[in-house]
Amino acid sequence: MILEVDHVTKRFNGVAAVRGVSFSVPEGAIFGLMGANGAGKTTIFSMIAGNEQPTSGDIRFQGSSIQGLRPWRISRLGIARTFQIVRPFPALTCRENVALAVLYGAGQDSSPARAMRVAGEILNEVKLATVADEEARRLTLVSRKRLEIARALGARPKLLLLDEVLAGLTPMEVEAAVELLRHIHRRYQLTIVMVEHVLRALMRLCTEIAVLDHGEKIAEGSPQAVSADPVVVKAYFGAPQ
Amino acid sequence: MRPLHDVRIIIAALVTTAAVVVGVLFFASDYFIDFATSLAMWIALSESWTLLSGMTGYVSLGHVVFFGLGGYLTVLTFGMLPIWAALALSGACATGLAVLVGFPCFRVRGPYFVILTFGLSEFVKYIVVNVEARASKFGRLIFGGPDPNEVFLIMVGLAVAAFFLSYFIRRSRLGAGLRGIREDEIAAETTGVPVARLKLIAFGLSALIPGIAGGAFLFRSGYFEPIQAFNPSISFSMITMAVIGGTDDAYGPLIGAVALVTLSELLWANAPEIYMTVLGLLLVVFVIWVPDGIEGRLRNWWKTQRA
Amino acid sequence: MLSFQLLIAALATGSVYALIAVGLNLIYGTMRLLNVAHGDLVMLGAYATYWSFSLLHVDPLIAVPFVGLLAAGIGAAAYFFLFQHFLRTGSLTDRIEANSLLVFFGLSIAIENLASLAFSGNPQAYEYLDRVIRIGSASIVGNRLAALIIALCTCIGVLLFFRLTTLGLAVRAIIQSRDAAEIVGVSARKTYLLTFCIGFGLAGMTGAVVSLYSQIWPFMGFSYTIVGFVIIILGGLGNIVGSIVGGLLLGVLETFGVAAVGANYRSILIYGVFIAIIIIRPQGLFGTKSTAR
Amino acid sequence: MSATLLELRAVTAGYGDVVVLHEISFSAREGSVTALIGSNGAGKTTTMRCVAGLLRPDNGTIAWRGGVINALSASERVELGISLVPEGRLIFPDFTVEENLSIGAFNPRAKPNRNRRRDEMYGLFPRLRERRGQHAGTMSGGEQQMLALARGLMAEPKLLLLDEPSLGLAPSIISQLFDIVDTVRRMGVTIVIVEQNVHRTLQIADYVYVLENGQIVIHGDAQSCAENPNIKQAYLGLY
Amino acid sequence: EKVRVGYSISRTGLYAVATPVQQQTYELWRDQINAAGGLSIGGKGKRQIEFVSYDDQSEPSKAAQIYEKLISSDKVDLLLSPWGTATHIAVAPVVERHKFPLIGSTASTTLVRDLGAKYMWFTEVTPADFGGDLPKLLGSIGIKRVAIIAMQLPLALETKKFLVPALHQAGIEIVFDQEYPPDIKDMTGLLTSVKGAAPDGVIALSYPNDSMLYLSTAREVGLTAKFQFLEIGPTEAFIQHKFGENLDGIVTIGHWSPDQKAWPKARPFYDAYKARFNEAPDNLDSVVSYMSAEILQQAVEKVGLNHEKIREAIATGTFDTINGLVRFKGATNVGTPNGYLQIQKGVPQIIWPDQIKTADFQPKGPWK
Ligand SMILES: Nc1ncnc2c1ncn2[C@@H]1O[C@H](COP(=O)(O)OP(=O)(O)OP(=O)(O)O)[C@@H](O)[C@H]1O
Ligand SMILES: Nc1ncnc2c1ncn2[C@@H]1O[C@H](COP(=O)(O)OP(=O)(O)OP(=O)(O)O)[C@@H](O)[C@H]1O
Ligand SMILES: [Mg+2]
Ligand SMILES: [Mg+2]
Repeated sequence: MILEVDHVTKRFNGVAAVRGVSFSVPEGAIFGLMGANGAGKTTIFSMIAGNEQPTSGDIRFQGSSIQGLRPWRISRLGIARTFQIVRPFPALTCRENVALAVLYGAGQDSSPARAMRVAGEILNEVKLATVADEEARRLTLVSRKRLEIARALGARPKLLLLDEVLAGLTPMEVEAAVELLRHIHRRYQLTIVMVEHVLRALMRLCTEIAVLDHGEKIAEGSPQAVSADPVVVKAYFGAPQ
Repeated sequence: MRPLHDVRIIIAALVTTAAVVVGVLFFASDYFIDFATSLAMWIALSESWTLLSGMTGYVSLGHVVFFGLGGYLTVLTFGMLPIWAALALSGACATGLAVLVGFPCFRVRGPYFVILTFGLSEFVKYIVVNVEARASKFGRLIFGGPDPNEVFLIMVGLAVAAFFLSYFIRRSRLGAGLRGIREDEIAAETTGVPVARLKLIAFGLSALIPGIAGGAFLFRSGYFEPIQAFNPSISFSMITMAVIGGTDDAYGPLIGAVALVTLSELLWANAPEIYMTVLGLLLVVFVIWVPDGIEGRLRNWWKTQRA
Repeated sequence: MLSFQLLIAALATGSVYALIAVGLNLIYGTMRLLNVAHGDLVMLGAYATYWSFSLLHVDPLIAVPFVGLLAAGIGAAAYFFLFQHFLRTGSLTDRIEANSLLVFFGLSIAIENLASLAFSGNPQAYEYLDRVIRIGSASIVGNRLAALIIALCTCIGVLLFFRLTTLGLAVRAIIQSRDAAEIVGVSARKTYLLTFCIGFGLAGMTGAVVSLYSQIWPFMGFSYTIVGFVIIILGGLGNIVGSIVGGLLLGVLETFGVAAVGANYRSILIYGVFIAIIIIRPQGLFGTKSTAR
Repeated sequence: MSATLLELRAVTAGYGDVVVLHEISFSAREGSVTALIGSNGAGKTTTMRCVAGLLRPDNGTIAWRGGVINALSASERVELGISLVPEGRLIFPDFTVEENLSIGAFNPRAKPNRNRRRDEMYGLFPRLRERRGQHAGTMSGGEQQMLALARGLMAEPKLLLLDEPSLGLAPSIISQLFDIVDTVRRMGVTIVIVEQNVHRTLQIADYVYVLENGQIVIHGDAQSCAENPNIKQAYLGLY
Repeated sequence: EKVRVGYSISRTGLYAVATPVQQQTYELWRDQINAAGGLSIGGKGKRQIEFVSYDDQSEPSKAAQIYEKLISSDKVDLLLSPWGTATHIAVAPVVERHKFPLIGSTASTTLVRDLGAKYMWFTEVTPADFGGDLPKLLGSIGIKRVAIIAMQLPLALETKKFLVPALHQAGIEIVFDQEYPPDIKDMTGLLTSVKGAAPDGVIALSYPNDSMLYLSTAREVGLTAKFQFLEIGPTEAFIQHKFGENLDGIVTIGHWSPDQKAWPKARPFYDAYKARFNEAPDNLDSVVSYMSAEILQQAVEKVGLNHEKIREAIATGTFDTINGLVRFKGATNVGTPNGYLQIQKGVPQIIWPDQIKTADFQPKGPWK
């Protein structure tokens, strides 16, 4: 198990965003996290990446606890996340955005020149090569999401946390993006945890899915099992489809 | 990240500096040496300010505190330590102060940081005022410091050091991390940038040379008095030169300092009555209508020339 | 220690501080324009009052609102000629702190030096409401009392104005996102203009008030600017109540603090308390913490 | 046929030197739902920003009930009745949920009914009522999207511009969203919607424009577009 | 051809508030001489005077740069002094290096004695005198208990340094002693404490701005000591406008009065200044500036423009000025006695020492 989330709870002045959630992700898996809006998915990502501290519970990465570590330490251990509400470095070019991750992420490259080169390759990989030297603030929302992925990859992670990176794509584009994710999963030998409301994509990518509702885990299992679970259907789709 | 460093530029810069120094020392009048000393000092100060504020976006309005502290330490140790040791001590203490206050100060950002640094420099100023008053000192005079030519050389050394510090940091991994902090601190930290440490390093580095310059300046003026040594307008001038020149690369503050020091020299000599007014209005015009600084303008112009 | 005399003095000093801070907060707290020329408008307001008193024999108390209007006009001019362009230019607003500092610094230098050319560097002062008035166990010179009352009333007036109109909400919206504000119907132009007028107008009025009891000279402004900045950071940016409370607090610190620890520690005390508060409460005493997700 | 409320005639727009829209023309009839679809980077958001007044077109005219409104600022257009629910939310992060809603009714037309309207929004999105005192910036992505939508409705628009309103919403909320759009339209509000959820969009739309590389390549009523093989292939895909 | 006289002065910055009187005095002097046909050069004809002046922005190092420029690049014939002690100190090495005589005026510190300057002299009395002599005055009028408050700026601190031991020596008790920083905005706290100590003399080592603060606050808290001393300020026009008769009884430093008949040039100077600027000259800054100019003028009259000869003339000569005869010993003026002024019916009168006094000390009456 590369990642173990162990009875994690997070409260924000009274509101429990996450309540005693546990799950583990095997090395090399693509693990899905779904749930209604405000269910606590992003909060879990924030806790794994160190942006938020759990109120209680423990999170282990490769067997050892990462509780209380600053985000940059966690990044260097090999965990990278994307932000659902994207936050690229706006005045830097795409290439510089990624190069920064190459320099400071788990790869710890020390040469800016090399980092820029590597960044170019990664941008190529995620199909952003044409805008590599555009400032990030000039990109469309969809491209920014993609830049988030590229930057996360730049940090050379073992575990990649993707937060709704497929939102805003047309069905055709979703197809392409799913292929892209498969490709990088293989190419970089990653473990991926992804949050997505585009169910079709989760179904096709994930080996296992956990479902959250109101901060609690209400189901976990294979995509088929989960999507057939009446509890999930009720909580997530509202009316039966 | 800036393009990689260019050895030709470095060599050109060093050769030019050496030529200017030799020229000044052998041919210039005392008056001109004085002017050149002041120019070198401002280059050193505004380059240093940019190391923190230009690169991380944490605008310091209190950088004079390092300058003043350097002056104070140098005057205190004058006669007890050799010059070089006094200056080294000044630099080290300024850096130490920056690192020390950096811990709490970096808890705040944006406007709060701006005014906090100002408050801090005033705080230190009044402590020194009190200590001096306690010691029944009403200003201190020093005799027998280095002569003007030596002070000139020290200042040029500081200017060159500050320039290259800025130049190389911008092209280094550290510089990239600092720009990340400027753009988005949370994203930067999540990407692996140890923001707290980097900010302290930047603060410490940007305090180093002002500390030494404060000591060297003392040899030029021969007189220390805390209200003057910690005058906030020194902080303002550093910012002015850096921003007018442009903070995107090491050339910016250099150009800004040259432009402003020269301009003010020309103006006060030729239009003393209206000199300050003109200077003020020029500042306004420049910031509003030449927003990317002189350096940015030149670079754009250069680009269009080549295109 | 807790004498009524000190309290009155604290109020007299603090209320003028508060007035300075409220005006400054409008410009800095809402637009992030680091208005280091604020004190220079105070200076111009003081001169305007002084001249109208000594040349035209206008009662300074009557002059106060007119001086305010005059300064508001300067604010409008500053907006149209300088800041309209400034606030529209992306590369300027990127580093709005440093850039606006420079613009205002430039203005400040120009204003101060033009003033010293025009009015000479000699300080001025006039005798007005110069009787010592007793209030209970305390006494205060009439002109300081007048200053206290005007300053306090103006502060409360501004507070009410902001409570009763949506201007406050509008300016707070604009700082968070100009685009978002525009699409809910907040006109950035109008709001900026109004803010400039009120902010500058208050500075002018402060000048009129200050002239009642203090000396007037071209370079008097800077120290007022500094006080203003310290207070608005203490009270929280954009927070008018915070500025008023912060101003009074500084007044209290200035009188009671000095009485308690000795005058030589006055500035150390003020800046020390300021630093401590900011470090303990980074968003100021009354500011709310902003969050990013 | 109802009158044309909004009309773009040969609008060219972009950012600095980059031209994004090339002589776009399209119109929205009063009371109708007009859909604007297209792939990533086609210029949909740019179009919406032009209509809302956040971006000035370089060329061409934007007309409101026949009168040219090019010169009006975004805030002035809100007073006319144009309300944008922007892509990427653009809420006020430091305001509470309630303040965000209140300021949504900033324009003089909407102000008098502000409180009643806010309660209606709380009815539509109970989550917002639960969190009325929470800073909007700390809300979850989907919650922020709901807030943006509600804030857009607070303005009592005559023309509602929706730029990817379903972004980040869970399926149950998405259905609710389309129901809301339907209700709003029935109240006589004209709607222009940009959506990737083309399937559902075509169901509620009256007229469709397809934007590619800054140009309108196909337009027609929703029915015929749903059957158009090009659209089927590109936008309806495997769904 | 005109004689070019250079100087620098702070028209902007910290000191700018204090410098106009000095500049006005210089202008008066120049215009008086020019009206009389010009400056007489070693008795060989007269030449008109022309000023070359710059703003040093209240920065002493800038002033040093300016004197460098005046001497080596503008090549002026003569120099007048800048304003302020720190500025004088900064300029000293420059004139020494160029062997260019300069008579200082508005500078007062014992530090300059140690400079060992050969080309610089100071007309002003030093703090050693006006700090050290004060207890003599106090003794003569029977003050036993004093409170001292002092601004934390050089002149005040230096005065205090000489004042305190002298008080001890004279057996005068110091019942309160506190300093305050330059940016003080309210003195109620401070003066309440002073009042609590019940002194019969208050010595405020103050500058103009805080003198103003002192006066209004002292009235409010009802500070009624019969001796109240403000170091700098009471003679300034704006303070006189503001406080009118309330200023009566306040004592300050100063050794000049137009009413002292022993100095025949004093009254004409006063009248000329008043006519020209519509205000009385400052009893300190105007006077010492004018004295310095007079000495320079008399030296040039005698020996011409040769710097070495001027130096010789100044160092050895005796000069008749508006403040009596001046003679230098080293850099120090040993001709002009130290003194104190008291404002009486709006007019500064010399009340000490006896040989030059123009009026007797009167205890400070109640505030109006
Ligand atoms: N700082 C905070 N203060 C208060 N509440 C918070 C804070 N951060 C998050 N929350 C609340 O916690 C809950 C979980 O948020 P989270 O972002 O994890 O949801 P999510 O599952 O990612 O939802 P979505 O699908 O909409 O992105 C939300 O209701 C949110 O409002
Ligand atoms: N601020 C900007 N500066 C420069 N170019 C921009 C800017 N914003 C958008 N663009 C460019 O304009 C083009 C169209 O962008 P737009 O956001 O309108 O696309 P869109 O159709 O909304 O795409 P999406 O489906 O990704 O939201 C893109 O190529 C984009 O790179
Ligand atoms: Mg989320
Ligand atoms: Mg879009």
